[in-house]
Amino acid sequence: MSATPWQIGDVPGPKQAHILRPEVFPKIVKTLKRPLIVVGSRKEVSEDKDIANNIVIMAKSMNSPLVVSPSIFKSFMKFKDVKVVCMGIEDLVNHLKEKEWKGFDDKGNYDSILFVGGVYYFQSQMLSTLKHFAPHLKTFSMDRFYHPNAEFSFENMSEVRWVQEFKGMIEMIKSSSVS
Amino acid sequence: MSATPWQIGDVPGPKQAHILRPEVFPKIVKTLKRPLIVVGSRKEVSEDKDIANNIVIMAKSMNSPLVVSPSIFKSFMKFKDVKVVCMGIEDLVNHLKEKEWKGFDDKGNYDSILFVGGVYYFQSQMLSTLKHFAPHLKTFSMDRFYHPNAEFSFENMSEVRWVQEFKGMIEMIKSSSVS
Amino acid sequence: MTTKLSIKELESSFAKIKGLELLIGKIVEEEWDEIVGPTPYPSITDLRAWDHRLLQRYEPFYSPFCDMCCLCTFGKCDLTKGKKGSCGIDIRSQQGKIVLIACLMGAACHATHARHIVNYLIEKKGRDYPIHLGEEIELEAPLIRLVAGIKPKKLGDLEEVLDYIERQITHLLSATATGQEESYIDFESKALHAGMVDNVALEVADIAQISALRFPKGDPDAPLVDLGMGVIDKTKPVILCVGHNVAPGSEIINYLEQSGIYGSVEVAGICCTAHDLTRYSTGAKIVGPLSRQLIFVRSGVADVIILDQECIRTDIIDEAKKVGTRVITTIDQVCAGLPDMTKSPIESIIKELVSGSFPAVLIHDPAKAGEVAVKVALEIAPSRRAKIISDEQEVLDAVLRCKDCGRCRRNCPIDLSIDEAVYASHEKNFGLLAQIYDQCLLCGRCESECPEHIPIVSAIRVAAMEKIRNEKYKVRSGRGPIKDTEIRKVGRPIVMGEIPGVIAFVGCANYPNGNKELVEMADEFAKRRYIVVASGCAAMDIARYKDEDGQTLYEKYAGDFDAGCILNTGSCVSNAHIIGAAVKIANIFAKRRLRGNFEEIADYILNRIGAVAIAWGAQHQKAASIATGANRLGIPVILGPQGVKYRRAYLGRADKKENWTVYNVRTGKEVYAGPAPEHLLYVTESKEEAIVTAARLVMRPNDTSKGRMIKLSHYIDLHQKLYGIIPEDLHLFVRTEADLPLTMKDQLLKVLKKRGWEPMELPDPTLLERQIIRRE
Amino acid sequence: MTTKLSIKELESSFAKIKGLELLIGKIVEEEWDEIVGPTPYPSITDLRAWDHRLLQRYEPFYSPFCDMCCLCTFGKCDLTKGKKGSCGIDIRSQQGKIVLIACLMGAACHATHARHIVNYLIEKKGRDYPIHLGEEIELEAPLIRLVAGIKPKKLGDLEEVLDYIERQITHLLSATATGQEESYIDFESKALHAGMVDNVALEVADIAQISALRFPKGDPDAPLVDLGMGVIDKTKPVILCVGHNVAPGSEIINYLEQSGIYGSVEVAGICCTAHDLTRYSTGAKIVGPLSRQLIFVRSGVADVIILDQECIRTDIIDEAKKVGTRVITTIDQVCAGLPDMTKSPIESIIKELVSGSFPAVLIHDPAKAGEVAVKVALEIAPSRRAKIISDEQEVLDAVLRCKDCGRCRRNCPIDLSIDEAVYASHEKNFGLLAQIYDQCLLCGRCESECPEHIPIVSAIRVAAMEKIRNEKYKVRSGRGPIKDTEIRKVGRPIVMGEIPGVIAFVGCANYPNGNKELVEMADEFAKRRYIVVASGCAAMDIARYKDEDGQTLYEKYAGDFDAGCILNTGSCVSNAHIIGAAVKIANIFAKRRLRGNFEEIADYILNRIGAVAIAWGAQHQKAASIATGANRLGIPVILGPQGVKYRRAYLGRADKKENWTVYNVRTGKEVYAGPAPEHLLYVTESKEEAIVTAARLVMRPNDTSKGRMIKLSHYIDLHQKLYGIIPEDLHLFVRTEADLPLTMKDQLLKVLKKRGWEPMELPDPTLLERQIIRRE
Ligand code: SF4
Ligand code: SF4
Ligand code: SF4
Ligand code: SF4
Ligand code: SF4
Ligand code: SF4
Ligand code: SF4
Ligand code: SF4
Repeated sequence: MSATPWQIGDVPGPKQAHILRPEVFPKIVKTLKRPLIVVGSRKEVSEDKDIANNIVIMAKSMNSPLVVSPSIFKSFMKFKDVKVVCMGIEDLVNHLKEKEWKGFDDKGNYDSILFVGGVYYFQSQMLSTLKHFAPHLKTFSMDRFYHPNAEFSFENMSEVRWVQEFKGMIEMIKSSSVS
Repeated sequence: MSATPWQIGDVPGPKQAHILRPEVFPKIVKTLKRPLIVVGSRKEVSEDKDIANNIVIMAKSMNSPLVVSPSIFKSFMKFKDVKVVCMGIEDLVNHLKEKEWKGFDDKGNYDSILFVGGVYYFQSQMLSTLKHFAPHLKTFSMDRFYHPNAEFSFENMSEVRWVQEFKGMIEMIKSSSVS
Repeated sequence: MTTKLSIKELESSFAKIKGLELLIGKIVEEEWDEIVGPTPYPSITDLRAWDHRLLQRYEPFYSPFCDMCCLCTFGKCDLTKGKKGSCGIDIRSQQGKIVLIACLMGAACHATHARHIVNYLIEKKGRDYPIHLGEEIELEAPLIRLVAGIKPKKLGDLEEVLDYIERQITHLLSATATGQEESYIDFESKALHAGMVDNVALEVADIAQISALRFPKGDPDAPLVDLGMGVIDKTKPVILCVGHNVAPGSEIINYLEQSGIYGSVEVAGICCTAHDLTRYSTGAKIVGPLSRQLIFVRSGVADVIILDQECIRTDIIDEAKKVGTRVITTIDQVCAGLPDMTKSPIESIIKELVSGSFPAVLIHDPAKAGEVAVKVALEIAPSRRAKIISDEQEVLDAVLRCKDCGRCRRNCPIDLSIDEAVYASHEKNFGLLAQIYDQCLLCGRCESECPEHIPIVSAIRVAAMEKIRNEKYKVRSGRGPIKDTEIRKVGRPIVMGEIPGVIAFVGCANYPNGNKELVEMADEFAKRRYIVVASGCAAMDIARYKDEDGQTLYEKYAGDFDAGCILNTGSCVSNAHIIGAAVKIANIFAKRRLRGNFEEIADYILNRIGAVAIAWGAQHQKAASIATGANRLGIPVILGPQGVKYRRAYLGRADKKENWTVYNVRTGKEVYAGPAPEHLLYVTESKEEAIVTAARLVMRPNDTSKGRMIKLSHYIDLHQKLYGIIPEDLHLFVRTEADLPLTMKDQLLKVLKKRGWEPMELPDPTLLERQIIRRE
Repeated sequence: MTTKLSIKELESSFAKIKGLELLIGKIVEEEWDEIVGPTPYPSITDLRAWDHRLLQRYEPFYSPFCDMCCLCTFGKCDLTKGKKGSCGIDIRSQQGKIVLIACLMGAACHATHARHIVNYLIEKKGRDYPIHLGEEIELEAPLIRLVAGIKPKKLGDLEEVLDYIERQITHLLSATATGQEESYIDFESKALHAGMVDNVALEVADIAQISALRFPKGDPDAPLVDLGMGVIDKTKPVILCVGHNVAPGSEIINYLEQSGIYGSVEVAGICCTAHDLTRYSTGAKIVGPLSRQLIFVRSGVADVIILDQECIRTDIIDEAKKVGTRVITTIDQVCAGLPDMTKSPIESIIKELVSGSFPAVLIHDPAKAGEVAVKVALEIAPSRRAKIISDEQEVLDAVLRCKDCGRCRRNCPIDLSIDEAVYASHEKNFGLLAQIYDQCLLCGRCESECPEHIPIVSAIRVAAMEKIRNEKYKVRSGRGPIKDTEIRKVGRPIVMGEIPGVIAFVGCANYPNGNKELVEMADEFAKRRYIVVASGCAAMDIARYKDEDGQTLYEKYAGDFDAGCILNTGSCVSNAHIIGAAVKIANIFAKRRLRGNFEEIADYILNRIGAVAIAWGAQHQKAASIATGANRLGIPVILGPQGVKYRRAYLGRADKKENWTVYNVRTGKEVYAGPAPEHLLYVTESKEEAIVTAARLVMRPNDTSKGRMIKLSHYIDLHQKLYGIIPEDLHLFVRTEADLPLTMKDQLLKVLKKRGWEPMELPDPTLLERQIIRRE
């Protein structure tokens, strides 16, 4: 594991993501009032049913809607009990950066945006937009890549490790939301 | 102490200096074959006799010549038993980056360049030149500022702490060169 | 610029000037009787009001690529989260500045290219050589007429247009210096201006070369030519032209023809020069787009490489030297540190090149360079060819050094699992490497990072050798402009919306997943009888795939500008004709005046012409400037995911009703017309999103119900097919029930009802108050 | 560019053109009989051989400011330690590209400024208005003659020069796009070209305004005018002009004069506009250089600010709004998102501004802007003045919030201990803050970083209030060019080396330790009877210090171009005259032909004219382009430590004997001539190093023994005084014993002997083989 930008050249400047530890993440999750999970189009994510399932479980336990990049919406539309929105990510980010945006439920903007599964360089830039122009939001990268433009990001890790960590986190989140 | 570039914007890219610990430095020093100490023009350094003395002591115990930025040469010319060269730092760096340069003793280029006392932004750029164009050299920043463009740099620290550390290092170097 | 003097003034001063040498600008016959519109040769601010109108609806959206600014010696200034630089600038304006710089680099490329080619042709054919694009093209220069307000009749007329362009670029560039423009909106207005002059430069370059060289003149049946790494006959001497300026390449062909040996020497090209070589002569061959440079040069097949300008890998000469290929550079833009032999005798240049004492030289004279290239190729080919040894074994040995450290992947711009692929070849499994070949940009950055110095790109080449050998495709050579007759035919159905849209595939080859997705997109739209056009690298990459029948899309679809076509306009500068086609529709079909009448035409296109460009692999600054110019004219552009690194999009907000009003020309009323088109510049993450977005962005306020119905039926169908559902925003695009596709009407009405849909007016739309004919 | 037609051709085509409207370029009387040299209007590569010659001796030295490249969507590419980008480029060439971009931004500023001012003056005075710089100046345009090969007689003649410049800039800019130039040496050659056209643009701008406005025409006794933050009479309405283009400011003065109220309104300026306002009218006042913008605007003293172009803080409008100052922008380059009121009736503009419903507007018409500014200032001054409350208390409260976190210092471009200073003021100790005022750039970056949002710059202002009130200085207003008569007088002593050198203080105010060091340097050289000239911000900052007698250097030293002077040429564009003076010496004194004869003149200057520029606070891209242009002409430039952030120096290697040979014109022999001048562009870390380096760099191969003796005596003396020792490199500069200063001869001979010195030849030096007269 290391916390250098996954893509070597993706060094944006002095401000880089705080490292998010999988074991701490569930605690942080509990503090989020209006989270929103954003799932990008990376095929590994949508095509691996385990991963997709885990994301959905996490969304449910956090009571968060899921915005899903259009190309993978089909893999997510079947899930029930969770709001899944099909929306281009750039379009979404353009909405998110407006503090006064009403959200998908007309209850106002979200307070924390959790990204997963995006094409690395594309997601990095979306995080950059929010870093600069959405001071009202916290951003998290839950991918297996260190994303310097997020406010909090996991370190780089192998896919195997990441799937494992993810499961662990979900267990913790579920148990704590039960308790 | 922290190892972020002393000047906030001085983020050069993916490759940034390894952190040099004062307690480890003396051991490293022993491994250097042809060191060269370069003293920049920052007034705090030349005007504080303690610091100037310490630098000279270090040079002696390392058997290193001192290149001194012209404006402070007067403060250093009095020292004996150590070769002190008065030379513009940019001019020096232009010589250093040529692998085949003969050095001040005609015995060839140096193998490690230890910077101290430079004007921060100026020194940072000189270190950048060497980082890119002098793969044959190791560079060290011995200033109290983290210099990302060096190969090894101390972390940021207060002046008081720095002076202290410097003394400690000298003791260690001296004792080890005696032993 | 030239001074205007009446004949009277001239006569009276004639006495005075007798006996003196005169410097005369130009003499233009004023026989174009179209009334001059409000903005001939617009200054930086003449169209600012239009820009601000556009930018109010399509807000600039920034994704900073760097949080710092390093443009002056106050820097680096950290601009994170609201901090300002020492000059007072914030990140938003600084990003606007960076975008403007990119657009200016792009525009400067085209302006310079245009100047070079015009100078070359004037020298060859004379300043009075007529601009003539063929019988069915009277509207020869829609963009020049529109922007400059002149009607160019001779090559010489293009010079004042270039003067204007160069002035605008210089003035715009000055605004990027520290302490100049401060507002991001005005940086964007300036970027739009840069884009506009860029587009004009494209037109200057292409109409000059079409007129004066023997290019197809808007020919729908332009010949099919060979494309692919497998089409080069390696038994012959091979000359490779790389770049964008056809002058030296065409001189090679001239020399070969004159010497009667054309056919015994292969003339091939990479990038736009390749397009233009095949427009000049169907005997020339296209290796492929920029992404083929490194791998093809490494193959050692070329005996001589001629470089002109733009999109040339900066390490190509080094790579050429390694395989013994000789190089000639020919244009100021790429001097490459080489000895300038322009004035040396031909025989001595040849000697230096052949002997290898100077393996690369600079010759600033296309004809001379052409002759030298041929003679050198002929001379060295036999012996050199014998010497090239396969690097196969070397590569096979090298991959064994792979430690699976993963650094190569982390330096890959598109995050390919190249590490796994290389490591897999330890076990003699080259399948993964061969697979990567299809997605890879062949840019070599992985190689540069590898601590084991494994020549990864060469490994890919070896692994994919069989594929490469079989890369034999057909592309229709660049036809150039759209004919007036074609415009007349499709003008109405496009404006009414009955042809669902014009989709242009443009730009570079920086794809996220290889060129196949591009082919799929083009096929999808052509099949649905959109008008599909292509240019530049995209036009090549569309050809780099065959269907089950062994056909490329160019063989499968017709080349005329009509529903269900796939048409290659040509090199990057031919993008002028794609944009120009929209302008031509406004003029030829709708009879709108062009001359110096930019705003009205842009307003027309934005509201009425369902044209959208997809720059799937946009990489170069030129792509940024071309796209931005199209945007100013109201043509939306969709980028692939790498396009996010341009740092700026122009995004509409469909949810803000107030942003989508237009004036009804016939009543003066401001009416809601729906978010059509929703964005001007939008970055998509996937092919699916690009397709559906394009189908949405072709909608226009002016669509008739029949037209909207057709557009909607494709939109809904594609949305369902690719996303799995009926569009959530459907209600925004249905004005009346008549807009609804008949077969789904009931189903859709139910959906609409649930969403609280209400019918709305179909205005005769405009954003310009002055276009209102009557106020009620 | 214009076409050349003989009168015969014109006559024959005259019949044809009768009855038509004509567009005539220009009619130039060909009465300049100087033979045209080899390179009139040189293309990018025409002077490449000269560049390569220079760059071989003065190798580009790069200090990358960033290890990555982010110029296209392949990026960011990490270029550390030999890695290449996706386009194949390495860090060296990439840095060359970045340098070229900076030089082009600078050149574009000057070109655009020149075009604006020429257009403005042509509109006002007509195209035939003569270029005339006063009686003693026949050589009106040394750089234009040299580069363009024309002799401009009227304003209109300058237009074709600008066409040329704009073309070069565009063509050079295109070379910076991805995949164009690949060699760092050729990027530098292009940067030198950019610098050269920049310098020509300077000259165009300044000779136009000197001719057509009422500026001093090379007047050594140009009047002393007021400078400083303390000279503004706050009881009057105050109009502040910021920028570089004097057009709107001069129109303010015109309007005040016409209305008979000049004197009752203060017209003050910041940056070059200020210089030019005082050249236009001695009643105008100079607030100071760029570094005064933020602090002065915050003082709220100005009622109206007029912005034109260049070096304008991008947050100035926001700052102005906070204190109720109204703003008018006037030039395309700075639109600032403001409503364009150019076409609104004057009275309504005034109403909007006065009422504050639009506190800032854009007026693209200098005369209208001037009138509006005056009327608004008159109207709002009384009431506004009453309202401005001192922010003193607020500031005093704010500093108490300081937590001594140190972040401000770490965001300060020059690493000032601002944290300590702010924290110290907790104890009501404002001394440190007042002290920092003298070194501070007043750029506000510290403020931007402060987590406590302490308005640090305002705190500095409050702490230094007393100092600021007393800032009342005199500067000699910009005199413009050097007279031919002056050149005649000093030509010989300069070329022979008897006047030890010309030292020019130029460039911006980005000093490492405040302006005092600049003053000390200028004083040192003037005292030693060098010719000291100054321009731009440096010329202002030299005035911002008084000696014991209460005099500024301008009062202490004479203003004629002669030994021991201090002379202000004027605004940045007047740098043309400093560079032009060297060219004039070659022409007037040495009778070298100028016309299109660049190489010979550059060779002459490099080898014979001991001129050196010190750009102690160089910050802007313009400073980069000006310096690079000077370098191409053989004039070395010394930068202060911040100059390192330009990323490139041109350094010689004194220890490599083979680099320092010249041809002896009279024998054809190649002889060693010593490292003179040693560097072309050198960054110094300290004032001491800058002084001694300048004294070294004025040496030239052509120095007579007497001249070299004088130069050496200063060099040795300064070296001893500032470094404490006799120069180590002394032996490199002594050709024969006669070169040695008499008083130290014996001592020095001993030193020389120890160093193995041998006498050497004194050649008649040239680097150009073709200059050799006779071969032995
Ligand atoms: S803008 Fe680009 S060049 Fe400048 S610091 Fe950022 S990454 Fe580096
Ligand atoms: S241009 Fe402005 S933000 Fe950029 S480095 Fe200079 S002062 Fe900083
Ligand atoms: S050559 Fe292919 S695998 Fe290597 S970095 Fe470029 S795109 Fe990635
Ligand atoms: S960088 Fe080289 S060694 Fe590392 S995984 Fe890639 S190919 Fe293997
Ligand atoms: S220009 Fe070259 S080095 Fe720069 S980002 Fe593009 S590919 Fe990388
Ligand atoms: S205002 Fe002064 S102290 Fe503050 S950052 Fe700028 S130079 Fe440093
Ligand atoms: S940043 Fe603010 S709080 Fe911190 S030391 Fe500076 S002035 Fe004080
Ligand atoms: S000297 Fe520099 S800062 Fe001053 S006005 Fe000129 S360019 Fe601007």
